[in-house]
Amino acid sequence: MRIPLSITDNIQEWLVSMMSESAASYVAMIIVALIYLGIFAIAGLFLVLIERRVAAWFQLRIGPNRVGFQGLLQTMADALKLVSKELTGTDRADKFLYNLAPYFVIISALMALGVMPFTKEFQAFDINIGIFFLIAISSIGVIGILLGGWASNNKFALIGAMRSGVQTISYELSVGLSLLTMILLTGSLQLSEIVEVQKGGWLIVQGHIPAIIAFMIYMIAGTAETNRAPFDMVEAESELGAGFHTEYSGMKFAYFFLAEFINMFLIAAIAATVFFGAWLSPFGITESIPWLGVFWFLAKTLVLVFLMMWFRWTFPRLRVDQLLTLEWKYLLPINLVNIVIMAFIVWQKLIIQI
Amino acid sequence: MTNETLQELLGSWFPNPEASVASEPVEVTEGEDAIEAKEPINPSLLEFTEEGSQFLNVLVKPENLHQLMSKLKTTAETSFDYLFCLSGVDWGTDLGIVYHLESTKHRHSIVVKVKTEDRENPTFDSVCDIWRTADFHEREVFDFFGIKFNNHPNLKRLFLTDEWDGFPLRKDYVDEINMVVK
Amino acid sequence: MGYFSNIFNGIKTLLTGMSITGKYFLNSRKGAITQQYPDNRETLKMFDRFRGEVIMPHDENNEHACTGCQKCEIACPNGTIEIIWDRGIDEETGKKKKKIDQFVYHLSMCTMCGLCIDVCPTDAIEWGQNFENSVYDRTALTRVLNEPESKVRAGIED
Amino acid sequence: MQETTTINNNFKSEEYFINMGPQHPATHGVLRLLLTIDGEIIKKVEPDLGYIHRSIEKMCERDSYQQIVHLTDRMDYLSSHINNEAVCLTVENALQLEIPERVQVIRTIIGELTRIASHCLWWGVMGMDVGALTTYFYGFRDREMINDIFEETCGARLTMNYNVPGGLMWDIHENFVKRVKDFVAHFKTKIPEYDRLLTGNVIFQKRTKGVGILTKEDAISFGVSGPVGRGSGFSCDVRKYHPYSALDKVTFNEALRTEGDTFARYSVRIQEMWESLSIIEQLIDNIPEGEFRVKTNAVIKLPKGEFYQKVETARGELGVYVISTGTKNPYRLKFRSPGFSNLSALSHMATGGKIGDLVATMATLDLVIPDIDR
Repeated sequence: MRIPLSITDNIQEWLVSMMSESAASYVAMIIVALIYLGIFAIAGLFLVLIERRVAAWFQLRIGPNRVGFQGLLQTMADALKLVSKELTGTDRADKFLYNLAPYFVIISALMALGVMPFTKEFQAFDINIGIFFLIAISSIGVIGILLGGWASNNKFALIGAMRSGVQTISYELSVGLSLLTMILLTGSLQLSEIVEVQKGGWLIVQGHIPAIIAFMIYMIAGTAETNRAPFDMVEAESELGAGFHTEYSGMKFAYFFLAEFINMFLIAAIAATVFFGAWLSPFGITESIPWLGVFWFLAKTLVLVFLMMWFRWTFPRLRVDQLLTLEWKYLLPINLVNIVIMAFIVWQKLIIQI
Repeated sequence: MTNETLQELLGSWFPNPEASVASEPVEVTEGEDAIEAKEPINPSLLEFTEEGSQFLNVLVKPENLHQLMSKLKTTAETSFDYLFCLSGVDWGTDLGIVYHLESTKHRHSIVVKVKTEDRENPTFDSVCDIWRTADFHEREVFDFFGIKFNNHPNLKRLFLTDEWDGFPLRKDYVDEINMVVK
Repeated sequence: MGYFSNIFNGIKTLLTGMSITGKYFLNSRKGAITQQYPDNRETLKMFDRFRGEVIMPHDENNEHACTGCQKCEIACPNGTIEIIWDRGIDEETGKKKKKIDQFVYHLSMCTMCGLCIDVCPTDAIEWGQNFENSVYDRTALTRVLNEPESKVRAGIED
Repeated sequence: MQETTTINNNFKSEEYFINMGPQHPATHGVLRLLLTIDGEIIKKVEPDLGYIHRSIEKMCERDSYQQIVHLTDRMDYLSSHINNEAVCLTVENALQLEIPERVQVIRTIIGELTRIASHCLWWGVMGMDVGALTTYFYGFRDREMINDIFEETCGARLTMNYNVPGGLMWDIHENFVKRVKDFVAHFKTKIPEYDRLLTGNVIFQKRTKGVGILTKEDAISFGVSGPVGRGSGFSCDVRKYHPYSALDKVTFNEALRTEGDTFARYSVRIQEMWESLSIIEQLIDNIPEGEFRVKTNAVIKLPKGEFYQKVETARGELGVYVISTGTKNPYRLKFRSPGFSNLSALSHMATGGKIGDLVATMATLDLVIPDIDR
C-alpha cells in the first residue's frame, strides 16, 4: 500500500536508510504520531486561550493577560494545575468505564487530525476514503461522553450523556449529508483530491447556491457535533451543572475540555478543506511558496473557529426537543433537497469555474 | 364597598344564635337573602373593629373561619380573591393568624383575624383550598409558631430543619446561644 | 410558505444578535469595563461618602471630639461599638467629667448602616474610605479608634 | 400481543429525584429544588428553603425602628432602597409625619433607579440561564453606572440604608442630577440593544414563548405580584393602586401582558425599564428645594395599633405589617415578601415542562433568595 503525498513518506525514506523496511514503517508511524500529539496538545491549549480572549472581547472584558505576554502561557499554567490536581470520583461508579471515557474522547479527536491536509506535503495519512474516515471518527467521541456520563453514577451526568447521544445521532446525518453534497462536486472522498479539484475555484464558489446552503448546514450541524453553545445541551451549566463531566476532575477533566477544542478545530478544518480549498491560497497568490499552505489552512480554519466562537457567545441555548426539531424538521429535509439540486447542477454543468 | 357596608354584609352571614333565641336556629350555609330577611339587626358572631388600623378588622371564631373565608372569596359583592399577607401572631396569651385580603375587582381590603388560647396544640382550618398562596404561608406559620392547619396538603417545616426544637417567633421562645437580647 | 419565512426570519434575528456582539468585539480595546484592581490602586479613589469603615479623626494636637456620650453605642444595631469610659477631672472647671478611655470598634460586626455617625452629636466619628479590610487574623478587625494619649478637644460638649 | 406487553414492561420509565441546588448555577443562591422527573419531563417541583434564613422578623422585635431599616437592606438586596422606603413609610404614616416633597421625589427617583438596576441584573442573568452568556456583562455594565450613582450619593452600592424614618440620611450629592441624566441618555440607547440581542432572537423566543404558563386566576390565587403577576394579566402595580412618595405626581403606564408565559414576564420587565426611565425623566428636572429630613425623636415610639404599608419592589409587592403596642420596638413585624409568594407558583408553572423550561421559568421569577428566606 502506497500512501501518496504525505510526510510519512519522507520520514520513511529517511528511516529505511537505517533499518529494515517493516521496522522503518512502524517507527515512522510512531514518530509522526508523537509529533502530532505534541503539536495538537499545545495547539488545543492555545485554542482554549483564543476562546477565552475572544469571549472576553465579546463581553467587554480583557481576558487572561497576566501569565506570559498577553496571557500566552495562561492555559499552560492551567494545564499544569490540572495535572497536579487530585483525581476525584464517585462511589459506586463503574471505575473501568469511568476511567476509559476521557481517553475515548481525546483519542478520537486526535485520530481525525491524521488525515488533515495542512499543505500538499504535510499530511500524515491520505487515505482514499478521507471524508468518510473523518465522519466515522468524529462520531466515536460521543461514545466516550456516553460512557463518562453513565459511569459517573450521577444523575446530572446521566442526563447530559443521554442528551449527547440523542444530539450526535441526529446531527451526524446533517454533517454527513452536507459533506456528501460537496462530494458530488469532487467525485472523490480522498482529501488530497478534493483539494486538487479546488484549484479551479473553491468548492463554495464552484457549487454556488447549494454549496452555500450546504456550508450553513454543515456549520450548524458541526457546532452541534462538538457540543458547543448554542447546542451545549450536554453541559448546559444552567441546567445540569456541568453535564456529563460533572464528576471528572484534574487531568481527566482536562481531556474532555481539550477534546472539545480539538473537535472544534477539526470541524472548522474539515469545512476549510471541503468548502474553502484547504491550503490553496486565494486566487493562487502564493502558489510559488508551497509551505505558506499551512498559513492559509490555519487562517481559514481559525476564521471558521472564530465564527463558532461568535455563535457561542451570542446565542441562547436551545431546548433539547427544539434541538431535534431543528434537525429533523429543518436541516434534514433542506439537506436532502439540496443534494438533489447539487446533483442537477453537476449534471447540467452549471458549476462556476474560474 | 365601604367598610360599613362590608361590616353589615359580613355580620349578616354569621348571626349570633344567642341573640335570637326566640327565632329558629339559622343554618349558616343558607343563602344570605334568607338570613337578612329573618334577622336584619342580629348581632354577629364576628367582631368588627377599625380602631388602630387602616383596614376593617374582623375577628372570627376558629370554627367559622373556613366558611367565612370561602364566602369572602366567592360572594360577588366581596370577591376577596387576593390574599396578600398571611401572618402568624403571638399575642402573649393567644396565638392567632392575620389574613390580609384584597379584592382585585372592587379594590377594597379587609383584615381577618383568628385567635386561639390553646398554646399546646393550636389548630385552625387551612385556607389553601381557597387561595393557593396560603400553602407556603401556612407552612411558614407552622414553622415559626407551631400552629397546625387542618386539611393542609403538605404541612411540614419550611425554613427550619425537621429536628428544630420550639417555634422561634413565639414570644416565649428562648435560645440562649443564638439569640442576642438587647 | 411559512416554513421558509420562518427560516429566513430566524436567520435574520440571529444575524442581528451577532451584529451586536460583533460590534462590541471590534470596539473591545476601548470598551473593556474590567477594573484591573491591584494595578489601578493608585488611581482608584472612592467617593467621599463611601462607607468603608468608621474612623475617628484626630487633629494635630492628638485631640478628638468624642465626649463618650455613648449615643453611637446605643444606636448601633449589632453591638459593633463599645465605649470604655472613665470619669476624669476637668482641668479648667475642676468638675468631674466623662471621658473615653477606649473607643472599641469591631469592624467584623459592622454592617455599615451609618446610624452611629448619624446620631453622633459632636461629629467625632466619620466614614473612612478604606475598603481593603481583609486581614489574616480576625482580632485585627477589632480596633481602638482613639489614639493613645489623645484627649477631647477643648470646648466640645454633648 | 402478549409479547408487546412484556417489552413495554421491560422499558417502563421510572421517575427519579434530582436535587437542584442548593449549589446550582440556575438557582441564583441557595435555593434547593427537589425535582421529580421522568426523563426530561418535570413531574413535581418542591422547593426547600431556609438555607440562609436569619429570622429578620424576630430581630426586628428587639430593634428600634431606625435599626430595622438597615435589616431590610439584607432582604431583597437588589431593591434595598425600596425595602428601606417601605419601613420608613410605615413609621412615618404611623407617626403621621409630614414628609417634605424633596424627600419624596428623591426617594422615588432612587427607587426607580433601583428597579432599573435590578432589572438590568435580571436581564443579564436571564440571558445566562437560557445560555447566552454575554448578556450578563452587558446587563452588569449598565447596572454599574447606577451603582456608581448610589455610591456617590448614598455611600454604598448595594445595602444603601439611605432612608431614615423622617427623610434621608444625607442630601443628594451635587453630581446626582447630572449623573442620572447621563445614565438615562445612555440607557435609552441600550434597551434597544437588549432587544436586538436577546428579545428578538429566534432561539430565545422559542425557549420562552408558551413556557411556564400562569393564568390570571392562578396568578391571583397564588398571590404573585410584580412583573410575574403582570405578565399574567393581573394588574397589581402598587405604584398605581396605592401610590406612595411622589408616584402620584407622575404619569406612567402599568406594563401588562396577558399571555402569562415566560416571554410575557420578560417583556413586562423590559417595558418596566422604559416606564421607570420615564418616571425618572419626569422628576429629575424639578426636584423641589427644601429639607431632606424631618426631625424625629431620638427614640421613635409608634402609637398602639396595626400598620400595613405596601410598596412595589423590583420583584413585586412588599408588605410591611407592624403591630405596635406603643413601645420603641414593634411587637410583631411581618414582611410580606414578593419572592416568597412568587416562588410558591413555581411548582405549578414548571410541572409538565422540561428541565430547560424550569430554568427559564425560574429566571423570569427573578428570585432573590434572602428575600424568600428573610
